[in-house]
Amino acid sequence: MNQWPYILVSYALTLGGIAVYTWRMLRRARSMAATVSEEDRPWT
Amino acid sequence: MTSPDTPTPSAAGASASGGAVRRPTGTTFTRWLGAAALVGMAWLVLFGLVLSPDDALQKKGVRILYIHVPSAWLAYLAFIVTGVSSAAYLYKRTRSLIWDRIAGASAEVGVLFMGIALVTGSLWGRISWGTYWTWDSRLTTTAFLFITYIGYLAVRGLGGSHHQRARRSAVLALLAVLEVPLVHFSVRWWRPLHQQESVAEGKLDDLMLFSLFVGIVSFTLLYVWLVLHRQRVLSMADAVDDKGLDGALAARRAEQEVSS
Amino acid sequence: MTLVAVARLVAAKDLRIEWRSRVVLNQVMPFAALVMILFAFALDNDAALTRVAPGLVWLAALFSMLVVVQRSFAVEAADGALDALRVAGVRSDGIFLGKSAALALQLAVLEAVLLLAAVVLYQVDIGAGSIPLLLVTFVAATLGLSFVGTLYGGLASGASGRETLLPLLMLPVVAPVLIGATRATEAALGTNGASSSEGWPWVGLMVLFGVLFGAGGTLAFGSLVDE
Amino acid sequence: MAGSLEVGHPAPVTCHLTDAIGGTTRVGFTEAVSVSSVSVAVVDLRGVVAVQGGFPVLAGADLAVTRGEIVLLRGPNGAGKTSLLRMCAGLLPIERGEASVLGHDLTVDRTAVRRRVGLLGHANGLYGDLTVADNVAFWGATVGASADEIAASMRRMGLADRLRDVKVGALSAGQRRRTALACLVARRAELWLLDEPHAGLDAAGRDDLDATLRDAAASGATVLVASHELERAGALATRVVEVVGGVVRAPAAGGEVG
Repeated sequence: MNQWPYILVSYALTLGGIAVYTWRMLRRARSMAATVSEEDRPWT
Repeated sequence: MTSPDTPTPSAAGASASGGAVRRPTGTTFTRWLGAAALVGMAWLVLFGLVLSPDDALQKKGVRILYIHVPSAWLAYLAFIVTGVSSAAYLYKRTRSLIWDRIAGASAEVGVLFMGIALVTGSLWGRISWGTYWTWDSRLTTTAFLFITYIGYLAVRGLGGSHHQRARRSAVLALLAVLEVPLVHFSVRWWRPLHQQESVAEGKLDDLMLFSLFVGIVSFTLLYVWLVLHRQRVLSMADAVDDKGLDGALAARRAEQEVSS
Repeated sequence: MTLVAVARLVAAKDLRIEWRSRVVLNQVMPFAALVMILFAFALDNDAALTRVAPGLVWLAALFSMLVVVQRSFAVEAADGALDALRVAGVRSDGIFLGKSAALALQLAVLEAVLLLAAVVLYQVDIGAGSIPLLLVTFVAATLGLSFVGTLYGGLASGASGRETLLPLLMLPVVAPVLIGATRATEAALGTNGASSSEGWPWVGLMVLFGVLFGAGGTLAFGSLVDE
Repeated sequence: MAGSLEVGHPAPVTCHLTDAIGGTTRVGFTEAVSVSSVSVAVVDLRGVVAVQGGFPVLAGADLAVTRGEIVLLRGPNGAGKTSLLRMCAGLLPIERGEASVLGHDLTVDRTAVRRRVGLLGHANGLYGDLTVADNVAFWGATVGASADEIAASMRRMGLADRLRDVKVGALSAGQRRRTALACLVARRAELWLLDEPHAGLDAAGRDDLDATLRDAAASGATVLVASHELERAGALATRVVEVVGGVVRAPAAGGEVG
């Protein structure tokens, strides 16, 4: 059995899943930060 | 997720005029954290896909373990964090919405990593055992945990005031803590003879163990990075709700001018 | 009012509703029997049916319970009775225990019918020796199921119109009961050569489950519903 | 009038209402409810904001009601009358402002006040599969009402004979309303919150209702009524306020009734 496809799919799904989640979160962060005032972002 | 009501321009504050905010949820700390996580992940991918030698027992399957083990570990860590911060919210002295947001952020990240762990785990199983799934107690518990926290996230989205949401989901998270050991032990009794898929079983050399260690560390850093950002996004979403309330209140009070 | 008095009042009310409407009797019970018949179509093998009968009984019990739980909270939601209960200051732990008790009774009747259906349809033999374990198993499992059903049924109905959440929230939690009850029933009936001594640890697990969720539900129900 | 007073409010009810506001132990309850001052308003709202589904149903409501008043809330649809009543019953979480009802601070605990108020909302809170008698008995029992009191409440709303064993689901809207009112009477509340109580009732039912409310107020209860039946409810009320845009205000000139 050629094992490489399984391995590549594993890595693709892992990295892809994390990337998609992160990207969507940062996009929401950006759009939301534009509507929220400075004092509602105490970490800045 | 539906987008919240568009807040009034007055609520938007100073940053709105400049358009996009350069670092919406980032700080210097998270920047370093993210960089460290990225370096670790890069090493992990490089080692896992290219450098790693095949394992004597698991052959190439060991390559999946470099990402499977850290994600599974992370998912469990995330749910522990959810449970602890839920308890912290319910405990009167430490009651704060920040615990609720951390619990929510952590559960969301946990579901992501648990999904990854399940998929990579079954792919690994296909290589090593020749089957995608076995009714092993660890696997089964993980699957139940996955579904339970999907339900938890659904309940978080039910609406209500911030504190209503927080209390409801915190109680639910604690009930999940009650559920997990029961599911685990019942499955274990049910199928006592299962294959131990322990990492220690294979003969990993030092570099392989080191890489696994790097994986766990960098995934943990990534987790902290994700939860910090997610929690800040949730905090902004709550703030938008509150600010939206100011605008809505003004509009609501204006109704009387129209009617009289 | 004391906790027990409230629980008794609520349980009596729920049972009276069933007595007057006969919904569980006339609708859920035929449904449960139908599920047992459909299992036979799906498996299409007499020997296999006898072998998996305990599991099918409990699976059918779970499905029927979903319907009963939904009904149990639909009567509260239909005309704002849940709000009225809140305004009446009826303590939520009492509501939880009362509704659980009423649910347990209805469930017990349902399960008895399902077991009877297994005897008739699946050629299951119940010897006299198997009755003690069988009885204890059914009591323990029914209590656990009722607590969990009431707890999550309340959560799902408290959030208006999200009844669809109930199976997603409830079924993963009751998995230990499904496993335990099935194994214990197999042990009691001697299915696949199981001996009845194998059943008692499972009963212990279910009792533990019932105690934990009974206590947890009593504490948590108010937070999940009362908002 | 006098006759119906005796029927609808047997002696224990009157005495319990008086006692509760006075700050002594409530009849029929184990715990003592203490009210700090006799002169304390039954309802005292200051700038109350309440949100439902993201919408501010109450946008800074102020209202002070003293014991024995019958206050009519009027105003257009969606003005916040229903929300105001539900808030007073401890059903709506309070986002901002201060709210004290029967001496309970609702911003701290919304549950303690509940057993002392009676709410008749848009929904009747009845079990359609139970008979009229079952329903009144159940809701009476939740506050520990005796069989006599329960029977009296049913007589009061004209449900004692023909309808008592009919399932609520088979009743007309008006009859259901009567049943809900009977349950409310059996609840022996200190603060009555009624949302469109006249809706669906026939003339006799309205008269029964009005008499019941007057008796309740006379025996020390406080009544808040939201209604569009301005003439009837206005004649009943000792005061009229207007709810508009989620706030409460004195009625516009010429709007004074009664």
